[in-house]
Amino acid sequence: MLMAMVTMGAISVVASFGLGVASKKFAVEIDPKVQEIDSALPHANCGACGYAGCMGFATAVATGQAPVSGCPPGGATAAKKIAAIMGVDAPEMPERMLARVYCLGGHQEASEKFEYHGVQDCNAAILVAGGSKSCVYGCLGLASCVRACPFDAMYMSENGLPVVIDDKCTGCGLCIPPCPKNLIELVPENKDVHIFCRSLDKGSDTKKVCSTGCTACLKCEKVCPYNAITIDSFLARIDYSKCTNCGLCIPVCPTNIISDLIPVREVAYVHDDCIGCLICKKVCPVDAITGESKQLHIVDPVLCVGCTICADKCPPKVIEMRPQQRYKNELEKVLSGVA
Amino acid sequence: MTEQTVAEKEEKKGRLEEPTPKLILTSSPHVLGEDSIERIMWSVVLALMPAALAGLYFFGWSALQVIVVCIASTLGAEALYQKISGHRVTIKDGSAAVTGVLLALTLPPGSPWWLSVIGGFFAIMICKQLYGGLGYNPFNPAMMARVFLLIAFPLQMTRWPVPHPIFSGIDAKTGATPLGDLQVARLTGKGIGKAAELNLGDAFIGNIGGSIGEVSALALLIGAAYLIYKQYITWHIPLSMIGAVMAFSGIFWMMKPDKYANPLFHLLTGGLILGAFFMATDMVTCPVTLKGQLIFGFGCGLITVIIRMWGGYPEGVSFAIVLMNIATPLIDMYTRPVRYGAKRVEGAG
Amino acid sequence: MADSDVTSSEIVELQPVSGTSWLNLREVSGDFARGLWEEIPLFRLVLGTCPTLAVTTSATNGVGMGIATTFVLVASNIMISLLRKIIPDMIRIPAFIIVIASFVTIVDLMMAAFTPELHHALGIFIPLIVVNCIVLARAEAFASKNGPLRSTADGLGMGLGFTMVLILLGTLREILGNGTWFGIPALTGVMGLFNYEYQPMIVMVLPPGAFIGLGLFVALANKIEEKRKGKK
Amino acid sequence: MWTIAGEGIHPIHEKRLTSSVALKDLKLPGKVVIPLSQHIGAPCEPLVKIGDSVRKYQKIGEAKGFVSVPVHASISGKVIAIGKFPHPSGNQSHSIVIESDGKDEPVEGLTEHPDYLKLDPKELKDIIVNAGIVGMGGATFPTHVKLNPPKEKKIDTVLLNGAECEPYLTADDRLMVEMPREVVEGMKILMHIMGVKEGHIGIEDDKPAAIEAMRKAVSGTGIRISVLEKKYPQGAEKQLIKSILGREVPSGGLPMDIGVVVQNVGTAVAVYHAVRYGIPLIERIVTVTGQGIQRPGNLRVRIGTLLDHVITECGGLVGEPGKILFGGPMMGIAQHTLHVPVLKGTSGILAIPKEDVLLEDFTACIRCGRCVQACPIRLLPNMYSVLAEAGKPKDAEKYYVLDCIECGCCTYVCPSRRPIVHQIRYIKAEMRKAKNKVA
Amino acid sequence: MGRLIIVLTAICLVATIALARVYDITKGPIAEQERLRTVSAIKAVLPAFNNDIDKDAQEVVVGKDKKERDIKIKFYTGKMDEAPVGRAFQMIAPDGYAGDISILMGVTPEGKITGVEIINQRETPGLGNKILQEIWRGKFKGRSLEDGPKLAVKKDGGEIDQFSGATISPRAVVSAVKRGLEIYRKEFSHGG
Amino acid sequence: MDNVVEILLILISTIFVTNFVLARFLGICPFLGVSSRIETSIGMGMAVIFVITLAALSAWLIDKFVLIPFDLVYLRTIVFILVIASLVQFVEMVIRKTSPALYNALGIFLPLITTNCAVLAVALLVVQKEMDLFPMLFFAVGASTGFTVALILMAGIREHTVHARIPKVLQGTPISLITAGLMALSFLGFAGLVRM
Ligand SMILES: Cc1cc2nc3c(=O)[nH]c(=O)nc-3n(C[C@H](O)[C@H](O)[C@H](O)COP(=O)(O)O)c2cc1C
Ligand SMILES: Cc1cc2nc3c(=O)[nH]c(=O)nc-3n(C[C@H](O)[C@H](O)[C@H](O)COP(=O)(O)O)c2cc1C
Ligand SMILES: Cc1cc2nc3c(=O)[nH]c(=O)nc-3n(C[C@H](O)[C@H](O)[C@H](O)COP(=O)(O)O)c2cc1C
Ligand SMILES: Cc1cc2nc3c(=O)[nH]c(=O)nc-3n(C[C@H](O)[C@H](O)[C@H](O)CO)c2cc1C
Ligand code: SF4
Ligand code: SF4
Ligand code: SF4
Ligand code: SF4
Ligand code: FES
Repeated sequence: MLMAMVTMGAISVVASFGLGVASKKFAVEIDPKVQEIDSALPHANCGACGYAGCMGFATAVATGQAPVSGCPPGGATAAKKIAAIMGVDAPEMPERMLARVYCLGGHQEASEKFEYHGVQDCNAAILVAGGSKSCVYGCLGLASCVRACPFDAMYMSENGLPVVIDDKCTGCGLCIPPCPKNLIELVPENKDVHIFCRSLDKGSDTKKVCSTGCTACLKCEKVCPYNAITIDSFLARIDYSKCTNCGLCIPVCPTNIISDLIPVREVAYVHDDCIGCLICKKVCPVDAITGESKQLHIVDPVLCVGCTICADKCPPKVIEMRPQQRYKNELEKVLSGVA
Repeated sequence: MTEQTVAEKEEKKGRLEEPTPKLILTSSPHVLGEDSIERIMWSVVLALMPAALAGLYFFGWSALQVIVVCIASTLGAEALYQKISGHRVTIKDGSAAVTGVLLALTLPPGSPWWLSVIGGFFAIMICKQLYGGLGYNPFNPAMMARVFLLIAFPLQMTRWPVPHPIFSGIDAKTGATPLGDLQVARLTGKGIGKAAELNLGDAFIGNIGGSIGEVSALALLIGAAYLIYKQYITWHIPLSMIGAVMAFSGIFWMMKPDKYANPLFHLLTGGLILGAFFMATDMVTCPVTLKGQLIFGFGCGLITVIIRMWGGYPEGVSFAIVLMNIATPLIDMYTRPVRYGAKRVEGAG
Repeated sequence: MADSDVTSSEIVELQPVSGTSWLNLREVSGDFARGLWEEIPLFRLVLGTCPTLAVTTSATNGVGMGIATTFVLVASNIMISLLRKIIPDMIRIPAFIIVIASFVTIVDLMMAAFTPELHHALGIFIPLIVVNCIVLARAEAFASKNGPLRSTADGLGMGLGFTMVLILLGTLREILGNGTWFGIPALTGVMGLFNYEYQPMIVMVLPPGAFIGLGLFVALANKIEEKRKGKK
Repeated sequence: MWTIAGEGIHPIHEKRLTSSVALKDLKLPGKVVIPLSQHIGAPCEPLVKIGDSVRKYQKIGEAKGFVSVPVHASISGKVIAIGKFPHPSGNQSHSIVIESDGKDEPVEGLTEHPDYLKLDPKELKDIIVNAGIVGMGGATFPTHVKLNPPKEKKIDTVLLNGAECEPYLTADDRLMVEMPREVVEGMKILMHIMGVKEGHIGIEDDKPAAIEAMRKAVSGTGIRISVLEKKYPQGAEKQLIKSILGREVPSGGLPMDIGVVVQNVGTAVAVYHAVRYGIPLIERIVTVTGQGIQRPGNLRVRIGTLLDHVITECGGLVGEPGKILFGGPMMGIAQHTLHVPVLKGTSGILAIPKEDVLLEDFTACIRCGRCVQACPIRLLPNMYSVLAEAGKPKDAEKYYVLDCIECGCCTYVCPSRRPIVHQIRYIKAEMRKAKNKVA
Repeated sequence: MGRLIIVLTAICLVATIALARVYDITKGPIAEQERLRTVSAIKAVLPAFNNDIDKDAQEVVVGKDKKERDIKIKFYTGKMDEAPVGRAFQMIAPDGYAGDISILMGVTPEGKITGVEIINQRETPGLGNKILQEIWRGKFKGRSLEDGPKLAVKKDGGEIDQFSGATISPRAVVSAVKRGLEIYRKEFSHGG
Repeated sequence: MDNVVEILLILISTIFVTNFVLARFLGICPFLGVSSRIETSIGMGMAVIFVITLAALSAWLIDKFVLIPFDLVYLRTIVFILVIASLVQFVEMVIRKTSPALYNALGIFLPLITTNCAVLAVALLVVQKEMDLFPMLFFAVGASTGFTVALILMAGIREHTVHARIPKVLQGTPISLITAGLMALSFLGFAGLVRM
């Protein structure tokens, strides 16, 4: 017993002395923060932060080289946690961004100029005579973007177009560079109205190759009350900083390339305490409001496009926007080729 | 702008005059060779037929049962897996059939049906499909399955009927393979004596104990010649493997002829010829470069001799091949060809 | 992104170091349950592979090893949890190892004295529980941060999860490789009823059977988890 | 006999369709479309406006920069359009369209040089640039650039490439059979420019008539005829140099790094014509062939002639058209419209009927190693293919994918029908993209 | 640093004390278990005896190995009421299929086998390891050198069964038993 | 001559016949964890050879001169693990001080080794089998070389199979285990090569 204790005692003294020295040498090496930050990250190792993997980003944050909010997939949740670890205030998060694909020319709408055989990848297909789509600007439909998404946030519709699943998209932007036609952009989450075409061909040419291309007919530009749409090089584009999602441009487009992504649009509803000032009736761009002066005004829910102009302008603020099933997700229909 | 308009007009005219029919476009080259996987695989099946027939002749209908059940179970396993996992069923490409035939040819004649079934499923499911199917498996499925069966069911895998030509009407008796005899003699420590004597003629045409397909050197060589003629296999692996076996067994035989069997004995017994021409050459699991293939074959030969002379199993070809399969990626890595225009030293890395 | 989307690693991170009430049943049962599937050793955390593969030639051995490991896990978790405030950070690991090694030696001696057959069968893998990565990992990740009660639950859960896998693998290997289950001639018997002689697949009790069996089990667990996630 | 050891393949041959069909002039087209970019290097600037009248041989596009050559009108007539037109590369390219006046009037005052070997190399090179000569072996690299190596590179040998290893094509073969003297004179000019004594003409042994004719033509000149084994890609310059001289062009380097200049036999003839008669490059020999062509033949075609004109003049297409290629079957480019013009580098037009086009899905690489053994650069095509499929193109750099000459041997032999060359092009494109991003 | 050493040493010491206690407690049982194992094996090969088998054991040098070291065999004598019933001793069969096979055999003073146990073997499960089977081992009972050539596997003309596909293992055991009997006769032929 | 043969047999036996990983199930965790790239597996293998040999030697010495004389054999486990843990850290320190190059090559693997059960196993085995000094050393070298060989071969296969279309549920650990199983199956071919 005694001998046992002496032996063990001696060994442990030697060991702990050695370890003490050793761990002193170590102490500086590893910043525990790195580990903590790393575990607060989503571990997709997608590289959207610009660093090599999540660990790289963690190290960069710990050493102050990267901002705490630098992980797009982690979003606000991760940023909050990292801020706590770093002992800084939780940052203002930039708007959440989502990927949007600017082409609606699927198998049904766009024609092919030849029969392509070979590697099923957009970046390979483009090497054979620029891709088989007759529209030089159109989606090749071979899913390079879908494969690049590390979050499975995209899939190919049966019509041969990529669809972004908003709930899963983290705005990492990794689907953008693979697209040889530059059809994908990140757009703030709250922007719902988009013009889904990137063709710079003249209207007549576009029409020849695709039934749903922008023909630069100017109708949307004219209808937009906020001057958010401009047409340049035969293509209409939306200035998202001006767009209010009013959706007025949607019905006027003859080729159905303007679409909103709102499954349920709201329509105006006038409450009983309407003073009958006629202002709403005047401002409504689609003449959906009827009513006489000093009398309760009524909105025709079928005509109303939910642009909210009336509600904004109503002096006593008695117009409420209420949900109503309307476009039933036009886009889905278009994408899956039913429309 | 004006330029463009005129050009467009011109272009339009051209189009209207004579629209181009829809053509097919691919990247170059636009002609392809004749060989396809199907053609190669079914040729291998064909090339194995002489050996199978020889087995049938020497061991009777029980050999046929083994062959049929093996092929049925490899094809069945492949189809079943691909059905379940929702992949295209590719049993038509013949690779599973090759695996089936080869597995059968490495089993003892008269082995029970369930042995073939287990072997077939192990080969296809575990060794091939779990790795992603044809082309991705690191180990030779048929060979691995044989090794698996040998270790799982040693009793059934070491019961060797003596050859009894099919029309002779004699019932099957169990005997031993020449290598089995050799090992018994070796283990009992009394020198190899009679065990190393072999009637070369019998051994060449296949009138000896052994697996269904390994006994007839003649039949195997006919098939192998066909494959080499068709350029479906090259001489590198068979030659270096057989060469290594002959060389090493030769050296030891010359040193101690009473302890080690002669090289011809080693050549004609066991699965050396079957393994060297048909199994070590499985392109999926052997190195891609010719230099690598020489090394691979040499390694197979060396391990075969080591196991036969000193190991616990009478026969080493199966183990040698699967062991070298393990090393294939490393061999590939260190035998990369020196590319045109590279300085010689640089190419190795 | 929705807040509910927290990964399992975060759950561990976010455990409060000491709860407001010392007995929080939900918490404790959570700690216990986690080891049974969420973080079941060997399937989720591939740790402690060696003893698993080595001793599972029979279900009985699996139980024995499982119990021995569970005992060490629970005991060392408790001890370390109690000592966690005293032990300086720098010698944390060696101190843990000593604690673990002591319990292992105790188990070793006890088994030699009272269950000699099992002790013989498990052989060198009993002392090797010391380096079974699960034990140290739990000490490091859980016991050193939580109170004794929760550490006990954690140790018990992990230990049982580990034991479960050992029994599963032992069962597979024993039945296929020997035709028996816990020594009872299960398969042999059943096949005997139908007048078939069962041919044991000897390879299953040899090393290859262990590797392949565990590999297939882990794949199966992944599959189940995938299904479960899919449903959610 | 010379050969490339080990590597290379023996693809289908099919030269007998046209190998004994004598050269013929194609009927003048009603209009020509002359792209301003027919060579590697900067495109030219147009010198004419819409509505201008032009004559044959008239310079209509001026070279821009050193690696660039002018283009000339190949018929006389009126410029009716300048704008974007389909280009055989598959994209659109700036081109000048000339409508024929049917007279085929040449410009006057072409300078002739009966005593051309007395000229100064500098002068000769100027003639070559102004004649718009580019390599006619396919790569259309401006010839004068090759003839202007930096001073530190000592050139000791000129090789003429008469291998014509591509299946189906017989343009160079017929050229050597019918115009051996011009080839040799062109060669003499090239050797004179480079100041070298050693000259070889490499010809594959499947062209006995050409070998015979060339042997006769070179007698007494010191130029040697090197008979090469018929093997693809014997005519690729790296392989040609290796076969004839036993030298290897360093990886990433050029023939001039080992003292060699390689030119196609057609280029030599073009040089001779330019120097001796002052004629710029406005026509070339094209083999129009394939099972999909009614009357295969070897034709002298004006640059800019549209494909549908050529096909119509050859009796039109047989059966349902499948693929129509510019170039041979191994390296040629498939066309999607018949409104593309013949260029300076178009050595063949090949029509493959639909039923002959093999369109199987490719399957997994079975590691058979055939591609490895076939690759004339001794690369690992199977790796590129697998990496491209696995979506890891960048990993291919370690396997030296950039050395690949896209000869197509690997794809030809692959029993899994893997589109290896396409995958390699994809990898190279991805690598280029990555490099641009960094830069 | 001081605190490190103290804490670690303290933990070590506490652990040591605990272990020492456990060791003390288990020392007895462990030793007993060891002994029991030997005894039970011997019991299996000898007829009933009631003496202390450990005391009545003697070591005998039976030859030299290659390195000139003594080969010793320990003979345990079993006595029933002081009358010897037989001796048990261990033999090694070096020519097993997978290496040495250790066997324990019991022999009556007259040279008749009373039992054979396999202590250690690594023969192939399902083939060679059938030598573990009770029925097979039972065939040795009552045999002695007097049986002459009958004490061999059937294949070699004897009476002991072999197993199909595995002759090596039984042959090795039989020859070891035979050698054991020979040694036994040499050492104890004088009735001792 | 006999000694040479004996040493050779020990090496063959520990590397091929009873390979530590494939036949004895020791060191599986690092075998699965550090085998995805050939380069790292070589580094890890070298580190393991070094540490195991050193650890076996120290354990053997302590056992022979302390534990056995004082009848403290029951303390083996605890003493050995302490010694190994300190040894690894000590080695790490020394290497870092003396040879930065070596540290870069081996250093990152050293902490991984403490929890590698192969190290403790070798220490325990050499004392349990009561080996002499030289056989003990060769046993340690052989065992760790066996580990290294298995590790490098595994890394080769894994580098090769990363491009394979392995079903999703099998990717990672499961397929590695199955590969290890098939390797173990192949290694059984060496069985009986050394009959000890
Ligand atoms: C970018 C580039 C630069 C080249 N520079 C030279 C040069 O300076 N001198 C030369 O002799 N050839 C030069 N070449 C021509 C090549 O050596 C080769 O002849 C040409 O690419 C056509 O060969 P190919 O048809 O075998 O591809 C150059 C080619 C390329 C693509
Ligand atoms: C695969 C391959 C095959 C080629 N085959 C030929 C050929 O048969 N004849 C030929 O003149 N050039 C061939 N070339 C082009 C030559 O490499 C080289 O560019 C040409 O001979 C240089 O002459 P040029 O500049 O006058 O065209 C081939 C190139 C490649 C890459
Ligand atoms: C995998 C394998 C394991 C074997 N195991 C044993 C064994 O444990 N014992 C044995 O006697 N023979 C064993 N053998 C068989 C021997 O090699 C030899 O063939 C047999 O002992 C000859 O016996 P027989 O004359 O009864 O056929 C085994 C053979 C193989 C292939
Ligand atoms: C020459 C040749 C040899 C082959 N050898 C084998 C073999 O030994 N075992 C096998 O399972 N398949 C063999 N195959 C078939 C095929 O390659 C095999 O199914 C793949 O290994 C499965 O991925 C062979 C095929 C060829 C062409
Ligand atoms: S869809 Fe695009 S932006 Fe959204 S997660 Fe996927 S890759 Fe990132
Ligand atoms: S990468 Fe671009 S072209 Fe390809 S599918 Fe996606 S959006 Fe379409
Ligand atoms: S295309 Fe490239 S990789 Fe393929 S054979 Fe030719 S040079 Fe080699
Ligand atoms: S030829 Fe095709 S199948 Fe063969 S190795 Fe090359 S890519 Fe693979
Ligand atoms: S349990 Fe052996 S290394 Fe982890």
